[in-house]
Amino acid sequence: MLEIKNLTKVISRRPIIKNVSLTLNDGEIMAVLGPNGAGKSTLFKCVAGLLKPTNGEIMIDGKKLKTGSVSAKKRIGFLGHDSFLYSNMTPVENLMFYGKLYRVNDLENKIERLLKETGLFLFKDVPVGSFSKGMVQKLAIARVLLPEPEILLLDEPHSGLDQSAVLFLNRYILDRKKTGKSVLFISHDLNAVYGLADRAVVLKNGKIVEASGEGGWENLDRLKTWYEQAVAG
Amino acid sequence: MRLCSKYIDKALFYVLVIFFPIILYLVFVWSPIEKVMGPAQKIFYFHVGCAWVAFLAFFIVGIYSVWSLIRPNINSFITAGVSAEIGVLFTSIALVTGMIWGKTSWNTWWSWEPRLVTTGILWFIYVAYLFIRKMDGPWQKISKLSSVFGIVGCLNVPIVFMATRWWNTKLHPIVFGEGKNETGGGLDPEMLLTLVFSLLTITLLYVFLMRKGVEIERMRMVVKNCKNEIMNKLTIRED
Amino acid sequence: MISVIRDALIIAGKDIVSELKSKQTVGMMVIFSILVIMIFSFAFDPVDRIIRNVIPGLIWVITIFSGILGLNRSFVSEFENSCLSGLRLAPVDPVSIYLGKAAANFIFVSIVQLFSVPLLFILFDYKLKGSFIWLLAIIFVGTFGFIIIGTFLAGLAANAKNSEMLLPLLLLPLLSPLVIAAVQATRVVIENESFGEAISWIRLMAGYDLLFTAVCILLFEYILEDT
Amino acid sequence: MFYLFLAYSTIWAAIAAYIAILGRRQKELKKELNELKQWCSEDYFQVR
Repeated sequence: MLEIKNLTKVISRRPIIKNVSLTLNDGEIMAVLGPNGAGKSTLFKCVAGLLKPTNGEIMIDGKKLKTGSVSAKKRIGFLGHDSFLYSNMTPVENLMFYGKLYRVNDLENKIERLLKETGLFLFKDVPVGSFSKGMVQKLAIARVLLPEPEILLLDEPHSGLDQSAVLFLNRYILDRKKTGKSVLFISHDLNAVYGLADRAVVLKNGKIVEASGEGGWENLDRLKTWYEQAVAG
Repeated sequence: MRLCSKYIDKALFYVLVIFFPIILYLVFVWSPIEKVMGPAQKIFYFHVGCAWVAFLAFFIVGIYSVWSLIRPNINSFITAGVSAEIGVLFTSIALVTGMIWGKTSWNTWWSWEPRLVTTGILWFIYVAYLFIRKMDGPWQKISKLSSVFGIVGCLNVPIVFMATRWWNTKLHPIVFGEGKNETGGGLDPEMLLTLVFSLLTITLLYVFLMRKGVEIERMRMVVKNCKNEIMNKLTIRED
Repeated sequence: MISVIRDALIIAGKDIVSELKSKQTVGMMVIFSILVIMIFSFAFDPVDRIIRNVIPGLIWVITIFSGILGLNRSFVSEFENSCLSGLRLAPVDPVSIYLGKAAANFIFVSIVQLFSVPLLFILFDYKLKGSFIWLLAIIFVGTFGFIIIGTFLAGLAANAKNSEMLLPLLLLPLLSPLVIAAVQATRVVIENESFGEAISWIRLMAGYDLLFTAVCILLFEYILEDT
Repeated sequence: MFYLFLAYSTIWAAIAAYIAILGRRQKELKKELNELKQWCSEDYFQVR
């Protein structure tokens, strides 16, 4: 269970996130929506531990998360805007490197499986630098999934992915939900949100302006009108 | 509190105004002329004072660096920066006067003498420190980076001194004595008094400049914050 | 503790593997060091005996100038695709990142020395009079100190936009005692058969190494930390 | 004697120059602050 309590982040006197509180239960998929510049990415970076919150707490299973604690980092997987991949190394080398750092067991088989599932197996010996944006994104997702973190933070995971990769990612996320692991993701694609998320919150100007109830939406149009109202209101 | 600090500033200013003629009188008229080196020896009083303040200022940079790593706050960030800036000033003065001193006593503008070399390295470390502070980014980040460098630099200074001294004695041993000043023998009581007085005056000058500098830098912060606030308001209007 | 070293080795291994593939950094460093030797022989007439006096210094000039090239790369390359953020997110102590980077840089600079120092002796027809083991020890201790402080400051400078210009500015003043000691010790060992005088210099270098290793390990996390 | 005067004139010049720089900085900042105050007081920014 991930709890964000009264999180505030100020960067050079400009409040990016203002007093945000969120609870993400085990086995829950939550979408974070909002216009550009609402502070979604900053919120994720704070939770992942890349940024130090100015105020407030982040708790995992009721325990306070300290920035930089090794055991907590292992439980969170973060997919950011940047791929975090070394462009002069091949996909296998990249994944091997991160896998070793995360102490993943049975590394080689896992890498092979992930590369096959993401459709990158053919390119396993090509340096990442020559990849297209979509391929890089696939590999970045593979990097996040490799250590099987308990909490996934995905910042616009669907951007640049082709249809099969979107399906793979969605299936993976839904599979994990069954095993009681949780996902928090940012998306602009309301279709994806409708298909995946149990709940959604709308972030605007650093504040949560609207949070949906549990159980999803009756149909896609409902979700769209709900989101538009939240942003406008 | 504000009023009080204003009075301190004023008092410091008047004390300095009174002290400077006195110190000039002491240096130029009252203190005896050294037999071997002649009147040029009088450079020594201010040279030592400036060098002492240069090292003091760097020591203070070090202390505030440690402090702002333990507890980041804007005041220690500002103080460390101002101290470094004044440090550059006094290090430069100490270097130039040291060179002039060298010209009179050893007839070379620069001698690879440990104190002079250490001061020179100190100058470079100071300048590098100021370059780090010129980097762009939020002040918290600059504060961390510059503090880290300040600590490493501070630790380096005594090692530089040690290394240059060993190096020097290896090259041409016992050219100058290990006495308190390079004139060899001890100091006359008048000379000592003048020296102590000039040390005091220059230290007070340092304190005065520090207070002024900190005040100005705080003002700069206020201006910056004000601008940020206006920018925030503008961006919110745009949404 | 063991895990810190393990992670450091993984990170160093990654750097070495990617260097083995491109061979760019080390290759350029080697070429650069040879060019420095060339330029020095133009600056001081190699036939003249004076050149022999500068050889101990030349070893360290080569090491430091070509080393700075490599140090610049070592952190700037991590900023591509924000890989450094990836490392910070991984369950790794910041100290391992530092030690890993330092280990990789040490190996790169040692490889450069492996080429350039013998070449220096060959080109100037210079013969080692002292003990070879002691020369190796001095080069090891000196290079170690250079890499320790150099990697640290490279990490610091990488935060700036003009890092490749900032790094030498930060590094050279801090290296000055190490350079003095290293050059003096090298001179003693090369020119004399006895190395008694070199010992105090080696001790100074060892002290410098220990002090700055401890300080840099303590302070490195502040460099990595974002605000 | 010449070197003595050289030394002291550099000292005074340096200190005076630094104080002048400080004074100029202060003046500039004061001016800027006044400008900002005028800006802030305009209701352009007050209206949300």
